[in-house]
This record gives sequence, structure tokens and C-alpha cells, in this order.
Amino acid sequence: MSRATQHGRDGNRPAADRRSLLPPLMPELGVFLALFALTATSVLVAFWSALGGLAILACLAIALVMAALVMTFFMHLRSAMAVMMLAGLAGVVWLAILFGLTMADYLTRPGDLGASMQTPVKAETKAEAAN
Amino acid sequence: MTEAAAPSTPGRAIRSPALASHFHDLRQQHAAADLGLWIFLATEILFFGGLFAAYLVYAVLYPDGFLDAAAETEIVIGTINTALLLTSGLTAALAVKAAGAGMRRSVTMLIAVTIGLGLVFLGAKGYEYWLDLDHHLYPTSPEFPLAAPPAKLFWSLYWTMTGLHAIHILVGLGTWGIILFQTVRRSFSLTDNSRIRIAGLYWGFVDLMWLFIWPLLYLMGRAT
Amino acid sequence: MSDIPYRDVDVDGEKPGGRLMEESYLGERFSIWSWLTTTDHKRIGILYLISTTLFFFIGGAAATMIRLELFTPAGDLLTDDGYNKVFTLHGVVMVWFFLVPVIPSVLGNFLVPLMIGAKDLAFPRLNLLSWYLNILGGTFAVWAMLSGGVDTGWTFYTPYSTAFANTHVSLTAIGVFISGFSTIATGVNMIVTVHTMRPPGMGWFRMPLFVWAIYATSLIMLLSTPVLAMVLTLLVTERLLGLGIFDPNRGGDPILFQHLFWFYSHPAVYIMILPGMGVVTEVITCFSRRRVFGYAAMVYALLAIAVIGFFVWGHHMFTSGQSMYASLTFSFLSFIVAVPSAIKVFNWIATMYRGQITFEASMLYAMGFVGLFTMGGLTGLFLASVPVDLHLHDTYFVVAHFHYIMVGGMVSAFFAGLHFWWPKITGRLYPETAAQIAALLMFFGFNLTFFPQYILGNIGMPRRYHAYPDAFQVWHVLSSAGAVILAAAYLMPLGYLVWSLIWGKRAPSNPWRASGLEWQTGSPPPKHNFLANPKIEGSVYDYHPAQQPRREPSDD
Amino acid sequence: MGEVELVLPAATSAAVSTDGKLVGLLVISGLITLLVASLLGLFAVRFRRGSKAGRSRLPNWFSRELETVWTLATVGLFVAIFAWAASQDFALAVPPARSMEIHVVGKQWMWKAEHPGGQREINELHVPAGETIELVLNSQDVIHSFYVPAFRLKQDVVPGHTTRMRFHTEKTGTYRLFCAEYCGTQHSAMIGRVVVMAKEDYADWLTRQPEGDDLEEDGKKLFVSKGCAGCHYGSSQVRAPRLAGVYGSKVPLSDGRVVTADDDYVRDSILQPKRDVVAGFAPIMPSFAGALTEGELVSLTAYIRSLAVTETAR
Repeated sequence: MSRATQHGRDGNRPAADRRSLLPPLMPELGVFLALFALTATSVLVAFWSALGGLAILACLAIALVMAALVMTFFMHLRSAMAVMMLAGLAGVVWLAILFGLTMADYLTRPGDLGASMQTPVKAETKAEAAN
Repeated sequence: MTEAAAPSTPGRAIRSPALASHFHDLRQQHAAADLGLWIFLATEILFFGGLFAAYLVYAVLYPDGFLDAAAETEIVIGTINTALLLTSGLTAALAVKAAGAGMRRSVTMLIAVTIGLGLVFLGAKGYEYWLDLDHHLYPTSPEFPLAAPPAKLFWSLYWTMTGLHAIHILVGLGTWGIILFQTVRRSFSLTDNSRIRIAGLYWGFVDLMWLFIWPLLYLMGRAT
Repeated sequence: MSDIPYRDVDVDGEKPGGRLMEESYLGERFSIWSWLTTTDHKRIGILYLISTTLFFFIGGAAATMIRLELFTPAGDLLTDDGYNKVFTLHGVVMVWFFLVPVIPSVLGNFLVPLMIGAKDLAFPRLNLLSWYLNILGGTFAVWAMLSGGVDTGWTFYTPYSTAFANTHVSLTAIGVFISGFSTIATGVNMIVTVHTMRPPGMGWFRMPLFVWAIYATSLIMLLSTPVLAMVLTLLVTERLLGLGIFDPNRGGDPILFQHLFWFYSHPAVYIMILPGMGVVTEVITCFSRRRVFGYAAMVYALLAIAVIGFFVWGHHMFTSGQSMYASLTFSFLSFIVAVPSAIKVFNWIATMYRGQITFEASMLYAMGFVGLFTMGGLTGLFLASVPVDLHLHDTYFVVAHFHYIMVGGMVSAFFAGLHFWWPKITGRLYPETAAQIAALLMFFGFNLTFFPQYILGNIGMPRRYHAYPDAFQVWHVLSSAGAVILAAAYLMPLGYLVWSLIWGKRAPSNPWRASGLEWQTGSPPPKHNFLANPKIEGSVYDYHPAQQPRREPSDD
Repeated sequence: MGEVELVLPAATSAAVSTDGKLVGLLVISGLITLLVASLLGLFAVRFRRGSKAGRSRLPNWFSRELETVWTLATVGLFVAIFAWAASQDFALAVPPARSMEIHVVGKQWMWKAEHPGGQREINELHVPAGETIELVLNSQDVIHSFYVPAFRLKQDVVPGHTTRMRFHTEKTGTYRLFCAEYCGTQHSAMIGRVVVMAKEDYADWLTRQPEGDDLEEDGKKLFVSKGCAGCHYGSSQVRAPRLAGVYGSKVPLSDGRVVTADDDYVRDSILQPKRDVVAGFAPIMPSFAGALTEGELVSLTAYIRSLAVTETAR
């Protein structure tokens, strides 16, 4: 393909603008800084929050916010068609079905969950087998 | 989405060599490509979702075992990698933006930086794997240091999650590599062709998955 | 048997397509290479037809060996290992390389763009890739079989598959994994095509129900297949890399494998049956000369099955030690998912009411589908209710149940569709009487094969048994006898359809005077589907009295 | 040989009520199938092309109403069947006042049962009639499923889990036992029989069994031979908790939790001793996973259970 036709098609902007080093940085740069701040917050929460073992839940909540930012700005969901949001949403909803109904089994089993799991015994003595 | 097929598009687009013969116009073609990739990403969410479901079940069954096991991961490398991926997410998003504006030089540079960051990520990952193996943190290792059996479940999930994620990074880097080559060769139109947007979406997804893998594998069990 | 109407009559304003063979997608530049590199959805449909037929006969050969072995109570024909490998092969090949791809990838590929008036699917190269992936996956599976086989059953239950089976589990799992990519590629293609490629005038509620069925199927494919891919990945990493997460010795839970597996595999049942429902709707409306009864209800029923189908997987696990509360929830939802299926059955029957019914082979298959699917569906209620399932689970009752759905339903529907669109696909008419005989023979052979299995299940014959108590023999003999008839009936179409390719009469563009857009173009269609834009007018299934002679002019 | 079998004997109370459901479902689905088939046949004949039947158009409201009616009717029918079937689950879920526990271990490819008195059998299970019996099921390798068609019951036997199967025997006789979950090469040989005997006959059968030590005695021997007594017995040097009176009591753990020492706890403490360490003790006990068979574990647990009884008020 010839260079001329290519340039003809590369948008309607003036040539000088097209040759500039970077596209407009906002809002991506702002979002990026927010993501960095959230990353730092997440680390702080994980190490020094009073939540103990449950700190991971707070970290996951932060991760959800970060994911929303990435989807909206880095993946341009803002300007996408409704059906594309629907596609992404379907993935999340179906994930919820998978988690929800699987846990519906595990969380309603009688007794302490982890304790009811046992290690099966593999080795068996000859005498036992012959019995 | 019939609107996409409405015959009211400027003639410029119809004549583009980027337009495949079975599409009516570029708008329809771009809508198809974007929707196709979003649907693919939904399947990717469910692919990793199977793994996350397994993690959820075992974390609920063995909360203590998982907290203890997670404390052994290399959090510094993990966090540096998070930062690297977020930065590459920024450059990828800007590359998509630049491509929409037809800024070829800018696209070339931004993709190159994205690839560079991805390679550093993989390098760090490799170093981390080397450290893990050095600490016998592989479930089949006879000197596996953690006593409780669920620790092996956690470390199986660790290797599987990070491994599959690394494969996705590799695929992304390959895609970026080809596109970079084509951009430099000027073999496709930046504005008429959707491949940079598609690659950007995919890279965004790879970012996204890491945002969940990172807390689950690295931030677990750090509270003192 | 019946007089065949409209054979030689063409639609008003006949399009110029059908007359010139060199313009058709078949004749244009014939070479093997041009077929292997084609991106034409119609040619890819044919490639899929060839490959699925091949896999069907591989799976069928395994089925024949199973039935021969079970003729006598003792395990005499095959060794126990041999038997286990044969039924595994039968399951793996039939499920992933025949039932899942057959209608979406053969008929769907060929017809969806034609039916909505598009030139091709949205991603033609992806479409070709999907066929190659399917072939590659199938090659892995068949390679596994040739190099010693695999004996886990198609369900790959852990820990047997991970820690105990010494057969080619990984190879087979990789094959299925690859075919999953093929399924996803097809699903993406169909959904994107339906969303973005419809020409003006082809609104959502103007689409034929076959397209809706493929759309709903694609939704399931996309949302379930990735979880299968993950569970197979975990299986293979556990076997090959020691990264076990189902290993009980590490506190792993084999039941988790079943949850993840059935999250795919129950919806996969609907992947296999929904396209069949679409085909049957097209056929019944055409040969009843009636608008479909309750179009909107049919659409919502398809979508409801697609969605609710994801909430019922736990009914495969009532005996596994799953919590009772979860079991009851899954049981309730399983009863609910039966409702839209029942609605569809009633609608098909109501469509025939006050019709002008003729009995071409496709119509016979379609009517067989309605009856057999009803029986398969109703026996599903037995398995959905917990106490009854505790008795019938993993017995021949289950085997009979899903064969009524898969074979009585899906395979019948596939043959209905294959005969219905054969003139469109090949440009040739098949011999009607032979086809009608084959359809009846298939119905008879099928029932003789599988009805006794309901009884066997009820008296306690477990699945996957190589030898069995003498008291069960009578029913097994009946079943095996039926299988012989069924096998013969399956070979018949292979004979007369191939015969028709060479000696069959040339087909006009609309031999059935059907209403779909695909009949507005030549038989076979030209390379780019339509030479002129198809006319999208009236409502879908507009079987108008003006297009056909009827006795009561007041009708419609 | 070769007799035709159509009806299964119903040997448990569950079998009787399951049969009720089964017959009910058969009647309902038979009627629906008949309805569908006869409508198909009727319409096919009456509305065949060229027949004289009237074909005036149906009014629109009619089809809408009809659609609503059969949708609601189907929902109603299916929910009713569900409720009817589910009622049996709730009835079964109530644990009986007292039951007789028999331990069953599934392994490739046999069933091994151990009676409370220590009597053992392979691929056979003798039970008294008129009793509520609870099978405690463990697997040594892969998933099996304990299936007695005459009981209308099956229960998967899953490695890593202890599953239970409860039934009330009603009718004496000899019934088939199958493994219903595919378990490998000789899956179809993993069969046996269940003999339901009159109570007197069962008692008689028990006495005629070869000298099986009873579970507790067995466990006591193992307690010494496997080295447990070295630490867990009064005079030992290493600090380890005494086990007398432990069973059934609340045990405080080092991480602050308090658990009840039941069968599962005892079993886990043997196999994964580091998981639930008793408060005040160091986690020094080695795991006995692999050193004990499933049967030996059952015996050890029984012995530890017996210590509770002897030490507390009897």
C-alpha cells in the first residue's frame, strides 16, 4: 500500500499534529495515577490494617475499583456500544452463578467445612488386603 | 444493532482497502470486531473464573492454611509487576488513542514501550519463579517447606494462575510485536483497521486479571 | 407415499442464481486447496459436514461394539479395559466431535448468513480456523485412541482421571480443550453475525427461529466452554505437572471437579438440543404450511432454556454427598428448566393444528423428534427429583434418558435439517421414498434400542458395566437387536444422499416453497449468497395462501 | 438363570416411598406422552394436505390465552411434583433416635464392611431386618458408589470425605450390591450382595463369624503397636495430651478455637496432626497418613471413643 494513500486515510488532523510524539494524555494519565494510588493503598491495607485475615476482602474491593477504572478508561468501555458492555457484564454475571451455586453446596454442608475433609489412606498392608 | 448496517456511511469508508467484502461499511466492520473481542473477553473471564472458583472454595475450607501459604510468595516482585502492568496498560491505552488519531510515530513508540514493559514483567516473573523453586515452593518438591496439606493446594493454584497469566502476556506480546512490525512497515491503515484497538482491549484484559491475581496470591496473609 | 407438492414450481420472480452451476459456491474454481483454504461459510459448513459424519461413524462403531459386548451377560467380546476404552471413546467423540458441533457448525454455518440475508459470517477466517481446531482436537482424541485409548469415561472424574488412570487421559483432555476453542470461535462468530450483519428490515423478531436457536446455543457455548477449558487444564496440570488441586491427599475435593465440570456439561446438553429445536421449528412450519404458533413464546423459551440451563448442574450430583439444601435447590431449578421445553412441544403441536400437513422425510424426522424429545424430557423429571434419582442415578435409566434427548432428539433433528436443506446445499433432490423408509426405520430402531434401557435402569443395571447379572439379559438382547436396526438405518442416508449427488434430480431454488430467505437464492447458492438483495417482506413464516393451493380460500 | 426381571423388591422403607414417587411420575409422564403422541397423530391425520377438515384462522387472543394456560399449567404441575418429591428428602433428613453403624470401605475393586463387633466381610453385607442402619462410607482410592437397587438408594463414596447412608430395613432377603460410580478396570466386578436377615438370624450369624477382634480391642493393640502409646500414655516422656475422656469433649486449640472431639477430629488429628494442635502442646506429632489403613483408622477411632466411656460416668 502506498504511503500517499495511507496518509490520506490517517484522519483529518493536520500533519504537524499527527507527527507529535504523544496523543493527549488525559484522562488516561489521571486514571493511571489513581490506579497507582490504589495499588499503594491496597498494600497498606494488606500489611497494616486491623482486619487481620479479612484484609484480603478489602484488597479485593480495591481491586474491583481498579478493574472498573481499567475497563472504563484503558479499555474504552466508556465509548463502547451497549451490547459490548452487556457482553462483559454477562461474563461477570455468569461468574457469579458459578461462585454462588458452588458455594451454595459448600456453605450448607453440615459441620465444620475444612475439618470434615480428610486425607484418605492410600497404603494398605498385605495382611489387610488378604483379609 | 441493525443501525450499524444502515446505508448512510460516507463513501470514504466504503472505499477503504481495509473493508472486507462481506461488510457493508467500516462502521459495521469495526462494530463486529469490537463486539467479537468483548465476547471473547467474557469467555476469558469465565476461563479464569473456574480457577478463581477453586481458590474461593479452598480459601473458605482452609482459611488458615491459605493465609500461611500465601505469606511465602514474593510480594516485592509481585507488587513491582503490578506497577509494570499498570504502566503498560497506560501506554497501550494511549497507543489505541494515537492510532485513532493516525499518529504513526506515536503509535510505534507507545507499542514499543508496552512491549518493553511486558518483557520486564516476564523477566521479573522468571526471577520470581527461580526464587520460588529455590525455596522448594513447588507442590511436588520433597522439601516443600509448609506442613499443612492445604498449602500445596495454594501453591498449585499459584503456579497455575501465574503460569496461565504469563501465557496470556506472551500471546499479548506476540500480538503487539506483529502489530509493531506492521506499523513500522506501514502495511495497514491506523484509522480504518481495528487491530490496534483489538490488541489494546486484550492487553487491558490481561491487566485486569492481574489486578485480581495479585491480591489473592500476594496480599493474602500479610497482616501482622 | 405422499404426493410431494411444489417440486417443480419456483417462487415468483425467480432469482437467476440456481440456473448457472459455475456461479454456485460449489462449482467455482474447484480444487482441494481451494476447499481447504476457503473462507466461504457454505464451504466451511460442508467441511464440517464431512468431519462430523466421519466422527459420527467412529463413535457409532464404538457404540456397535458396546452393544455387541452387552449381548451376553459375561464379558466375552472385549476385555474389561477394552470395554472401558470403547465407551469412553464413544462418549468423547459423540459429545465433543459430533453432537456439539453438528448442527451449529454444519447447518448453522451454512444457513445463518443466508437466513438473515448476509454475505458471510462476521469473521470468515476465524470460521475456517474453528474447523481446523475441531479437526486438530479430534485428531488428538483419535490419536489417544489409536495409541492405547483412554478409560476414564467422558466425564473424566477425579481422582480416577488424575491419579489412577494409566491411559492417555492428558492427550484426550488436550484434544477436547482444543475443540473447545473451536466451539468458542463458532459461538463468537454466530453472535457477532446476528448482532451486526442483519440488513435493514431483518429485525430481531423477524429472524427465523433457527437463527434464534443458534443464537441461544452460542450464548451457552461462550459462557460454559471456558469453564470446561479450565477444568481440563487443571486436570492436565495435575497429571503432568503435579499441580494438583483435586487431590484428596492435599485436602483437595474431588467434588469440586464435578461442580466445575457440570457447570459446563449440563449447559452443554442444551448446546446439543437447542439447535435441533430450531431445525424442527423450520421443518414443522414448512410442512404444515402454517405460521409458527406463538413465535414470541418460542423465542423466550429458547432464551429461558439457555439461561436457566446454567442453574441446574447440581442434579448430576445428588448422590455425591453434596449438601441436601443445594440438592433441593438444584432439583427445583431443574423442574423449572423443563417448563420452557414443554412450552416448545405444545407450540409445535399447535402449529400443526389446522395445517396442510405433508409427510416428507424431514417432517417425519421432526415429528419423531417431538415425540422422542417429550419422552426424554419427561424422564428427566424422574432424575430431577432427588429421592427417585438416588435410585436411578448412574443406571441405564440415565443412559436411556439422555439418548432420547441426544439421539432421538438431536440426531433426528439433524437428519430433518439435512434432508430439508439438502436441495439447497447440494442443488440435488434426494429420493423421497428411500428417505421416508430410513426415517421410519430409525424411529423404530431407536425405540427398540433405548426403551428397554429405561426398564434396565429401573431394575438396577448400573452404567459402564462390562458384565452384568443374567437376569438383565433379555432387555440387553432387545436393546442390541434395536441397535442393529438403528445402524442399518443410519447407513441408508449415507447411501442415498451420496447417490443423489451424482444421479439426483437438480433442485429448483425453492423445492418446498418454504418462506425463509435462504430459499430466495439459487440451489446451490452463488458464492456471495445472493445475486440481488433478498426481499425481506411480511412476517417470518409467512406461509401465504397465494403461494400455495389450498382448499379453503378463507384461510389466513 | 435368564429369568425376566421387571419389578424390584422393596427392602427398605425408603424403597417403598420412592416407589410411590416413581409410579406417580410414571403415570403423569405416561399421560403426557400419550397426550402428545395422540395429538401428533390426530393432527397428522386430520390436517393432512387436502383433507376436508375446517381450517379457518384462529383468533389472536385465543393463541395468547392458550399459551398462558399451558405455561401456567406446566409450572404448576412441575412445582407440585417437586414439592411432593422433596417432602421425602425432608423426612429422610431427620436423624433417627438410634441406629446401628457399620463401617464400609470402598477400594478398587471391592467393598469391605466392618460390623460394630469387629466382624468383617468383603463384598457382602449382613444386616438385621427392622433396624435403622447407618453406613459410614470411606474410599481408599477413587470415587465409588454404594448402590443397592432393592433399597432404592445409592451413595457415592468419595476419597477425602466420610459419607453416610441411612436406611431402615424392612424385608428379609438377598439383594444385589453394585458399585455405581465408574472406578476403573474392574468396575463391573465390584459387586456383591446385601443380606437382610431376621434379627435372631443376624445375631446368630454374628456369632458364627471368625473371631474378629472387636473394633476397640483392635484399636487398643494398634495404639501400642503403631507407637501412639509412646507419647499419649501416662508414663511417657514426650509431652502429649492424654486421651482418656477426650472423646466427645470440647478441646481448646492453640489458635484459640474450641472444637468438639468427634470421629472426624480424631481421624484428622492422626492424619494431619499439625492442623488442630491442642492448646498448651507443641506441634510435634508426625502424620500417620500412609502408615495406617482405612480399617486401622476406624479401629483406632473406636478405641479412643471407648476411652471416653470408661473414664467418664458409666
